Amino acid sequence: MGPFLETLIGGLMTGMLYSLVALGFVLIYKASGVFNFAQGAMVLFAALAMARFAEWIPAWLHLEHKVLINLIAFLLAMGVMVALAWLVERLVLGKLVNQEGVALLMATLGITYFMDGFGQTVFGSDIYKIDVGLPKEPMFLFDDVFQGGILVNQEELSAALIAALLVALLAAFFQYTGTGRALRAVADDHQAAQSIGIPLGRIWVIVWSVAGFVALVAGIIWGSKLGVQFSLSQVALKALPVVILGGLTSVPGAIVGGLIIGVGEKLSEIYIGPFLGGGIEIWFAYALALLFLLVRPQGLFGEKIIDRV
Amino acid sequence: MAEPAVSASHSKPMGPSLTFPQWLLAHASKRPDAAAIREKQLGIWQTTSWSALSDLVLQLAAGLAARGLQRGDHLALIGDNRPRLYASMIAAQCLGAIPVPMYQDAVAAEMVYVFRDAAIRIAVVEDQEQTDKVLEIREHCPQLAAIIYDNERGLRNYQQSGVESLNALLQAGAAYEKAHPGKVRRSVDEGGFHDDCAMFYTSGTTGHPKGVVHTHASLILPSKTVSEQERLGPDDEVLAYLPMAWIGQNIFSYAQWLINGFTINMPESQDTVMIDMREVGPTYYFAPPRVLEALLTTVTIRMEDASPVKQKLFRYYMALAKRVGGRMLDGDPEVGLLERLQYQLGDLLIYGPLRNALGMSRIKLAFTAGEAIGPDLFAFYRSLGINLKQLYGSTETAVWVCVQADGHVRADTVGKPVPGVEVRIVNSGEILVRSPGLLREYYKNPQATAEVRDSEGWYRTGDAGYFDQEGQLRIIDRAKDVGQLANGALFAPKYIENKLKFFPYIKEAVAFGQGQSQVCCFINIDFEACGNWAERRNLPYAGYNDLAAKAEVYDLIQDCVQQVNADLVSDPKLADSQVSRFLILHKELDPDDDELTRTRKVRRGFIAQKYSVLVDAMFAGKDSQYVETQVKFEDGRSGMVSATLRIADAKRQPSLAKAA
Amino acid sequence: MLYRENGQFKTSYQADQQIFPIAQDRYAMVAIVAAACLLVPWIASEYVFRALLIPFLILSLAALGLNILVGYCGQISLGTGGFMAVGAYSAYNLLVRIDGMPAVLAILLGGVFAMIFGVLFGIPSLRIKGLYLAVATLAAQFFCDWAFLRIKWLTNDSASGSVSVPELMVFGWNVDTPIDKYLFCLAFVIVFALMAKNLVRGHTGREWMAIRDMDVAAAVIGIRPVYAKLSAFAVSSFIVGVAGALWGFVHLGSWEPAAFNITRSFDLLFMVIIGGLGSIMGSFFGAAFIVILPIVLDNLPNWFGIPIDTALASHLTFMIFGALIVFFLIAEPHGLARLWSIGKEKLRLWPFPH
Amino acid sequence: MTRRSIGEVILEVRNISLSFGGVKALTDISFDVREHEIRAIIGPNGAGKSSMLNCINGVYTPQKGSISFRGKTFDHMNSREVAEMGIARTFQNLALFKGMNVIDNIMSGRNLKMKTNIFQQAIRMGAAEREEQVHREAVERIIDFLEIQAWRKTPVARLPYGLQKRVDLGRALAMEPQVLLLDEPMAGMNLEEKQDMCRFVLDVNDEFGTTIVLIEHDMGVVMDISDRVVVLDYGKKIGDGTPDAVRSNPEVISAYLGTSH
Repeated sequence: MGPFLETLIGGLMTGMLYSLVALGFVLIYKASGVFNFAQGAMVLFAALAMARFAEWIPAWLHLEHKVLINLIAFLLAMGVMVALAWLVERLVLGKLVNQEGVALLMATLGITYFMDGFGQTVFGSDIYKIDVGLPKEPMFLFDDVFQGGILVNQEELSAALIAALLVALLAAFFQYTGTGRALRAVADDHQAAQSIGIPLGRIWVIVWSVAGFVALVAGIIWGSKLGVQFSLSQVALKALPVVILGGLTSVPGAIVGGLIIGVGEKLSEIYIGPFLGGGIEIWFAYALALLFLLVRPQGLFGEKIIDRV
Repeated sequence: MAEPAVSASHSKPMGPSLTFPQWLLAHASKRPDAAAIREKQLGIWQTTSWSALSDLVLQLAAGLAARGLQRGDHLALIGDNRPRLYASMIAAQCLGAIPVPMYQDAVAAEMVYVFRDAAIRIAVVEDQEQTDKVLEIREHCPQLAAIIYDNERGLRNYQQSGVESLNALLQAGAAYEKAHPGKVRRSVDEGGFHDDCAMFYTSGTTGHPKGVVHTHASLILPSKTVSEQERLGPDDEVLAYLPMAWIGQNIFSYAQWLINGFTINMPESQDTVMIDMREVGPTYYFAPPRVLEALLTTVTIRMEDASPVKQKLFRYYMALAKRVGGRMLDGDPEVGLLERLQYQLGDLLIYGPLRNALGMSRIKLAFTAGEAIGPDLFAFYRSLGINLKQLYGSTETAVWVCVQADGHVRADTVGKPVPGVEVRIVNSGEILVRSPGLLREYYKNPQATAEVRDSEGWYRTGDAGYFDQEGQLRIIDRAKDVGQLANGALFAPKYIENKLKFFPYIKEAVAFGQGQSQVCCFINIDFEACGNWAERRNLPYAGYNDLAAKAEVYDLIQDCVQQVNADLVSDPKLADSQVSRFLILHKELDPDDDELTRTRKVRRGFIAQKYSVLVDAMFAGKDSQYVETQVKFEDGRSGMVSATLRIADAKRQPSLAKAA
Repeated sequence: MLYRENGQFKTSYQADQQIFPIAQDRYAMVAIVAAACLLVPWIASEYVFRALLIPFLILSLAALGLNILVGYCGQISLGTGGFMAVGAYSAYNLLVRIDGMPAVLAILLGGVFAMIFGVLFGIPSLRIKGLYLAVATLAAQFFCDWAFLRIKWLTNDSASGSVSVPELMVFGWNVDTPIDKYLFCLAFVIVFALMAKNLVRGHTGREWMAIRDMDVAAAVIGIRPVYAKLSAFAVSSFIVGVAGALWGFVHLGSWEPAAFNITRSFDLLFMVIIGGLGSIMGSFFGAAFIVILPIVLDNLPNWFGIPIDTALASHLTFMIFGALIVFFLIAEPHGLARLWSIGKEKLRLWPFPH
Repeated sequence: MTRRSIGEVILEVRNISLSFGGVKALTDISFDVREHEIRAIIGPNGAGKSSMLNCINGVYTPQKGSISFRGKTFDHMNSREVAEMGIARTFQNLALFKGMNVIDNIMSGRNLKMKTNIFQQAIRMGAAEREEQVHREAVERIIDFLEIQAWRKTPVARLPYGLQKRVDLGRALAMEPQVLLLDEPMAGMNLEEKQDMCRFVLDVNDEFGTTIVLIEHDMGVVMDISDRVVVLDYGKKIGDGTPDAVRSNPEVISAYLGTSH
């Protein structure tokens, strides 16, 4: 019973992080119809920026105070992400308006390559640490319920909490703020949105910045867990099935999908993996999503697509 | 098949006296599989070999015979250039019947006269449109027994008697051949060289059109001579794109086709002619000046939105070509080696590609005729290395009267008489022709025939002209328009006007001088050309008559006039008719004011009396004259415009004749 | 400018529908192929063969395959590396497990296995479109990565899936010198390119393009999306599989799964985009481009005497690739091939503008 | 000119209802089409005309109702089968294959008639080559019929709208259909183009005896060329009969007065 619950909770927590990245996808897809393959690269880029700034700032400003350093670094990194969002809109999306999805997807592939290259050129390509002081030592839950209780990694727990908080925030932002509604309007119909005077360009900058923010947070969390390195950009690949599962256009979908995948891959790794030689979680997530697609092409919460003739 | 050109002595060229059908059979037996006709149809060039063609023709002939077509009957051909219409033409000739090709754009009403006059028995037409037209006039043409259509689209449900498809006719032909084996071939053999073989209607300026009757001999003999002289042969390619009813088409892509056995290529449709020309790349080509004009215009227009670099290249090399191209074509030894090399480079960069774009890469020989051609226009094609030459002729002479010889090509002459053709000029200036190619008669119109041909067989062309020093013929005008100055010197207003109109700045010109001591003329500036010219000199102007009155414009025009004078003086006959005074009219000559015909020919007489004040003023030597004229506006209202027009003098060149 | 088309009239549909209807193009193509077969072997150095020509040929083949799927049928695929891997490993297994298995046959069968695999993963494309499909193909990629790493049987129980092939014997001809290898690949490329061209200009090709351009209209005129898409997946992954086998057998000789990882997939996709979607010619342009660029970038600084460490060079390469992709998608979505054909048109119309 | 004689009912639509997620596009539509006739479906924009065709084509599946063709009855159609049965159509907002030239677009309409397998095509000798040529000729006949010879090798995307409409028609004709569904073939055309299109439609109907179902929202054009007219409005059938009958039908008049046609 214990191990199962542990895996379950572990899965839920990783799932939360997946949701976080997935959210990045969904945000951008909703607002600009772009399937942003670069989300992963953004995570890496943000994390790199954060990590390196945190290293450099003491040298620049002769600061000691850890929180302060992290805070400044965070703000700087955020600034970088906003600048990035602006550039992306200026140089890429703005010029690809009304192109079909696949072309845009490929464009984001290009962006991915560029950012991977650029990030590593500017910030270097070693492994860097991020330490924002998340509690490390493990803790036990429910030891009174049954003996041994359940081992929970506090770091993951707090990460998951942050993620959950962020997700909640964004969902609210989408539902209740004017900008949020504008974003949705844009997503539904570009022309219409423009015609009622919603400035496409600015909306996209905003949404990419938000996505950048999400990426930064995700980057920090993953980074402080695994260390900031190139493989971070693969996180996106893990988050893809989540989006598919949840439906490209649905915030709740991203959340639920994330949890499902998170739990699913952990459990599968434990209970199926051994029979298949292990290491299956990466494709298992996809297989899951794929099977699901065949039943429901538009995903859990996605809207149905009707071709008009 | 091309024998060495016969010497230019005026001896009748000898040759087997075959009729057209006999020529066809000859080719069919000699080169059965060679291509006779290619037609761009269903996307590819469908080829008809000579043997296939002769089979088709014989079967068609049988079919026509089955439909009662007799020796001496007339058969109308109406439609675009289509292989089976050509075949029908030969088929009719097989039976000794006389094909009468007609313009496909003629309206039914115009057709009635011809149908009645020629007592058409059978009409072979291209498609539904033509069929409908003929059906429309059928009741007026009792002799019309059958209407046969080539393209069946939309016609399946036509139930009228005597209307049938060409395919049906072919079946009838097969049946007829069974019933009377060899009959058609026999009638081909019976066909005589001097039998009538075709009739072309010329729209006379006055009264009804006249049917010009030609025999095999008259169409074949001169055409054969020219073919030999110009070394046409079985391997030549011709694009058959001009109306069948026009004599030229029948010479270039019928008579000479059957004589030389080359291939004629028929465009897919009117709006693909350019594309098809590009594909075929004819080696022997005819185009009237208006067509060449249109081509040049498209070239200039398309070059205008080319990149600056290209435009520079183009201008540079066209200038070079203008200098040396034509001369090199004439084999002028003066052209320097350096320039030749430059020209070669130009050929790689511009001329070659241009010829290719125009579909003229393979042209060995090209003719133009019909109207006076602008020297620049003419020079353009020759400078590209295209051997474009002029010729002179008419329906009545089966085209060939004069042809320019290689190396002796001018824009304003039409060359020397074709061997076998005699040309004489009577002192009225009119050109008389005696030739094996002359019409036999005007159909059912002996008196008209007598008017144009005298007892010795001289045919009056109605054109005025003379031989220049080289012995090349120059056409100056219709004879009836040619007058004399007070001193008896030749005065050819239209000739002068044409020369003036070749300048882009001059839209219309009217020359006066009949019985006067000097020549004066009205000028109509070309508003657009002069306007641009003025803008380039940032010369402000307010509308047409303001521009027309500008001193600068007067200078511009004066310059043109003086160039014309310089040109005129070069030949003694016209030296005296140089323009000494001119004025620029304050309004455009306009058909609505009856100053021009609907076809934009100046009505000299009318203008003379309408503007008599101005004419008198010019001859009276005044420097300016006030004039009031009535004009019609677009909305039909009429009003008066008045102006005081300046009359300018133009420098006359000292006449060489007098100097001598 | 170089074209002289007067007199090149077509009197039969066969002549009108040939691959190069314009004589000048025909001559040019013949010249190129002749040069590749006869001239290149004499002049190229061993390095050029190993580093440039052989990779170029094999990747062109792979790009060609991918182009059929993405460019002609409009079905995006991010799993190309996986399909190559399937081709390579199955060919390997056939070769080592069945003795007397001819190499060429093994390679072709490798293609067949890739084909089966491809069709399998193509099935989702019947239900799902565009972006979703992209993810589906990614699944294929990751599955392969995993399978050839973890399932020992597939790699003949070699450690971490790294395998190496014995010498390559083709009908008694031992393909080992660079020239041999080059010619061996060249043969494959020529044959497959020709067949691919025939397919795309035949009615199968039209069905693919119909599905790509307007699937509803295609269905209405009786084209079965199932058949069209799956046939595209089949042909595409067959060619890709063969390319994979060649990549392993001829170019690498010994390899591990990483040789066919997702980066390979992306590279191929880039080749197709840069080279030209929906163009056979483009596949070659793209391959040439992607093969040459890194080498240039590595050497360029040295040529200018600026030493530059390889890491930086590779990062730069990444950036430039990325930038180029975006640039092409914006400026010329049909890639180098379109530029090429525009240039050709200009030459044909010279001196007139396009 | 004698018109072809109108035959038996060939296509019949019974009580078709179609809705998208609650939005009713068609409610209980029934009408029949007789062989060789020109049958018009008219109605204001958004009256559900195109949806009707999409049901017949099997693009949409109606929730209720059935369609029968030559006696066979289906409760939903499969595009492939529909095509095989000889029902072709054109599209309102051009659905040409933009990546192909005119020939290939029309050629693709003959895919059902092309039998060579993929291997033969890859080698492209003998059968495959011959097949291509045979069908190319058929396509050329259509090009000739529609008078678009001058553009046969132009990519369709570069053609002016009016010509694209012709190519669309050409692609449908290439299927040698028994029934031809035309979805607003004259929409957005100038008068001259409309006249041409009318001529082509009549010629098709006359030359090949093809039955034609014609959608238009603009009454004028259709009335003079069609034999019988169905009028839809907001997904309901409000009129059916000869042009004259329909013209005088009060419901129809009001429907049209309501709209800007």
